[in-house]
Amino acid sequence: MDLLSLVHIILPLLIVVAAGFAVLLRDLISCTIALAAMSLLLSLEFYILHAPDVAIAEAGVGACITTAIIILAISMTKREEDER
Amino acid sequence: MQSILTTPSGYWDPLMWLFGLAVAIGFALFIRSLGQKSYNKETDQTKPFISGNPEVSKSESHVKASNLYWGFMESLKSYYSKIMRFHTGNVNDYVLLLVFVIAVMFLIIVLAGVI
Amino acid sequence: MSKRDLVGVISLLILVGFLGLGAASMREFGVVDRAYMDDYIISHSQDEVGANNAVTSVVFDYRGFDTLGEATILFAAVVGVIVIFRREVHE
Amino acid sequence: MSEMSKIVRSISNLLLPFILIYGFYIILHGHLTPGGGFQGGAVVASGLVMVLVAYGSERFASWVKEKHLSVLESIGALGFISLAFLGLSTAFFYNFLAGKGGLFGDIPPEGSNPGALNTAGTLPLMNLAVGLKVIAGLASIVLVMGLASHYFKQGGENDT
Amino acid sequence: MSIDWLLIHSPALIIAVPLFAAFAMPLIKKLGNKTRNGVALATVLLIEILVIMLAKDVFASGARSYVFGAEPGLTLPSGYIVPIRILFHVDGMSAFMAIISATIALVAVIYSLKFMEKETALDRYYLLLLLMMVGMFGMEFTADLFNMFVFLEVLSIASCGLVAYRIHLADAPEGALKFMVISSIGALMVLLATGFLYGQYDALNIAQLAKELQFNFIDKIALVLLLGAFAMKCGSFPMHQWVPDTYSVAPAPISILLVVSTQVSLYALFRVVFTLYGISSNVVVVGWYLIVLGLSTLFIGVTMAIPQKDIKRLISYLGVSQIGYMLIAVGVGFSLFANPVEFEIYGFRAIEGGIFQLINDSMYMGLLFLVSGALYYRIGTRNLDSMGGLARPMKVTSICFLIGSLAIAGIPPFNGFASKFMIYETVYRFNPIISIVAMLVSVLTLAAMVRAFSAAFMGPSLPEFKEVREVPKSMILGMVILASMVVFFGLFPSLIVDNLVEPAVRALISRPSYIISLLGG
Amino acid sequence: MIHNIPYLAVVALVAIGFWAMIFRKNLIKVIIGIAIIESGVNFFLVALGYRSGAYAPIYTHAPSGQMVLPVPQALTLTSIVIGVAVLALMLSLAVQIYKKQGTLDTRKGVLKK
Repeated sequence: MDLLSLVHIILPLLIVVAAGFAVLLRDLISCTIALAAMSLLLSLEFYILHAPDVAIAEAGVGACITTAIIILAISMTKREEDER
Repeated sequence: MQSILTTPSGYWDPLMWLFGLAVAIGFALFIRSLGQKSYNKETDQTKPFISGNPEVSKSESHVKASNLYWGFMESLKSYYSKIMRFHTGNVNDYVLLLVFVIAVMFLIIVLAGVI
Repeated sequence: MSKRDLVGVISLLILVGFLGLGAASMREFGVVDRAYMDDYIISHSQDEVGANNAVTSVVFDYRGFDTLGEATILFAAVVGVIVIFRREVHE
Repeated sequence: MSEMSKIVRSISNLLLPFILIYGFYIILHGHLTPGGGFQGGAVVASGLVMVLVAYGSERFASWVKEKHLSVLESIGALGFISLAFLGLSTAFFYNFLAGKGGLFGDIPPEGSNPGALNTAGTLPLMNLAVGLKVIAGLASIVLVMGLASHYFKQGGENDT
Repeated sequence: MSIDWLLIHSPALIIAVPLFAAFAMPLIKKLGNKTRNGVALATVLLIEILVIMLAKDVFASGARSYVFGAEPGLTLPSGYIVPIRILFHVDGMSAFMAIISATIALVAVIYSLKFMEKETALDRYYLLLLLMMVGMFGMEFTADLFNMFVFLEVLSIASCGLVAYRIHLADAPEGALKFMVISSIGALMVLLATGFLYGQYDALNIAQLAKELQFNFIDKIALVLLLGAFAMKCGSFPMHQWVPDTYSVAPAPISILLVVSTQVSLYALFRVVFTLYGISSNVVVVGWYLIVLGLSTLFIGVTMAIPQKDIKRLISYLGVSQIGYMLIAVGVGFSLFANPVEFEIYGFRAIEGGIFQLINDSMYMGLLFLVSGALYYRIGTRNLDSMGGLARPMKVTSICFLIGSLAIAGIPPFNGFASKFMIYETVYRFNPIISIVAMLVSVLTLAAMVRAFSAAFMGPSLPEFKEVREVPKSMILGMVILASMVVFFGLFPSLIVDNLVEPAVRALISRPSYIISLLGG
Repeated sequence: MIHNIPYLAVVALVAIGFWAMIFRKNLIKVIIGIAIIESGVNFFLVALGYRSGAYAPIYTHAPSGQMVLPVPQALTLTSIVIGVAVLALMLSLAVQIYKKQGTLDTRKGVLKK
């Protein structure tokens, strides 16, 4: 098992962990940060999969614009999730 | 004729049906014309008589939509209480039902070939 | 745990199980056994379209119509957001 | 969104030109290097979002109007679809400039090479049009939402 | 610009011209309100003419393909066996659906001219309406799975913007958000299925995929995802709850376009079932799945309609139940697909009934929604409890409502009867119980419509509606167009079935000719 | 099996997204769930186009040889932009719902039955 295939195993796991945090955390701002981290990791993974076009798009759109929009929306509503 | 719709065991002709309807209406009008002619408007004949009580106002005598079919709703109360509880209007449930249907279809369609 | 949660968990598990089985029985990751369409693009895009970037030639030439749809979607979304946040609603 | 501290503002001033240059490079070299209209547009728009966050939406709105952005977006979209229409003598989306010589009509040599800007027919023009459209679109989404949050903070019950 | 040239390029032009008009709308706004309305109306009229020309040609001389970015007719690159570019394939069924979409869009624009007059930002309203039309035509014409996903998203985003258009209403954002969540998750399921199929066969073209499909495990997973997503988008039983939420908050002209957009999703479902998978799938299981979905949709839709207090919710639930008829009819036809003898006797007729029901449904549902919009325009409420005695001031409206309710309940001689008659009879041969349930549902539909009619139009004229007058002329025109079509289709059903429905059904069920005309022999 | 880990990660992402959409009562969480599913599907498409030992499909720097498949990358580009458009629309609707109803709880909607 060479380094590249190890990366192909570790990065997806990290992405899944980040997604899990984005769902499980109670504070919505933390969720957004986790989502942005997931986007960045995904963009790294795209780069490793030899898709530089998609990596640039994901980094620009997923990590920046999406985060900005979600944070703007949260600033207009409530930050904490309601109790169950 | 362009109006005749043939089906595997017969046909349907709306123009013929309309003709039949016209004949039936004509017959009904004919029977009606045999009746008594001495019907006068604007007399006591046309006024409603509610066992001597004064006539209620128009907006009160109007049956509102939620009161229509009261008996129907009452007799099917057990069915409707179930079905109304099913319609929650909650986005989570909409997605849940999609996942449920997809899961059931996985079981049916994928396993249908196996078993 | 209510009945709804139980239904949700079970159907989600079934969904994930079947999708996972499908993903596991997919062709192996990194091994492309048939690629007629993509090999045509890789070998012909440079002289047909003249672009060095094969992805761009797919985006704007071979599948340019998808890109038009995508531009339309962004346009519609921007218009939708402006409509939703417009400040006066009656003339 | 209200204004942020002076440090943030000067750093964003410093960074903005680099982001813009990088974004426009990505747009213009879309047919040669990784990138294209969407990616470059997203990068430029993220630069604009940075400025919006640093200076606050009201101040940003006094420089860039939403109606100007919507006209720009419309122009970008019209340019894109017009380029597609121009190929209609053969087919919709026909790349009528490629390989004909003249502007953008060169054919790159086969195989790996640095390439020339003067290739790929309508692709660079489409990249520009889409880039304009994406910049204007994403910026106006963020601008509209930022302005809305500003009015929400002011707390007018009767205005939407 | 000869007729031939126009015909060759018309599949692309039908998409591109409204797109161009929509993109130019923010600039046209500056020329004034009259110009804006005129451009919208002219575009829709032009598209209607183009669609009718194209449909006439397709019905007369077979399907047309269009390749984007290459010489016309060159579906495959020279000397190659797989399609590379995006293809459009307009066969009888696509042309049939396109006629419905174009006609309803024309009526919607005519009706909107007065109905939406008081709202602001109307350039954006017409823009989104044109984009919605583009989405429908794209889904109908395309022969490419990913392109279908793109146009599904165009359709749902444009409709979402329009559903939320009257944002000042208390329930508008909620209805729009529910619609958007549902349609984006459906579209993502379609994309996931596309990914599964692409990974298997390295193709996105429907004909190419249909040619290579082996119906192995992964194909089955993709089939389930596609069926689930499109069944949800067309509002069949367990996933129908978004339909009344969305239809009731949308402006009336948008509600009628939403009806057509659910039918377009139904068309996509039929396309997946008949063309993409066809005989290579397990026809009996898939057919029975459609029948069970249809039956439950029928029954739940109509029973939920009866107690509704909101007139648009009532009509929407009836619309849900009408989708059930089409699912049943087509499911019966599809489950007989592997059995050519029985299929020739009544399976084909069943599908014909379902497709005829589809065009009739768009007409009378459109009529009913327009009438409810007219009521809202004059008295400003959708609540049936606060209506009454409106037949005297609004005579044309009440006659249109009567025609629509009789048609939806399947009373002769209106169009609903003709198609439902075909469905009852063919389904009775397949399984009598289904047919009996369908007839029972028809009776319940009549009951629901009688309730709505008597609550809104009958009764004494109430004092608070003294000032109510008939609605303006352009709204009347929109309603009268649909009402006269309902009557015409009911009086001459054979004309429609022979000239429109039969070519459509022949095109839908002939999977080999779809593949051959795109990929060669 | 072990080499299909990216595909399995996609399934995990879809599952997490569905989990958020079914069991989280906050509208913004539901929307985040959609974004996660979207990312998962994008990842799936790009992973399908990967060919081990190949280069990016750009002639400028790549030595001539095998390249990864370009079509899935183009599809993913389209899908990313669609994702951000949908997200913006849904978030603005959520904001309006909060303004009208004062809550983001999915159980407290006004459209019922």
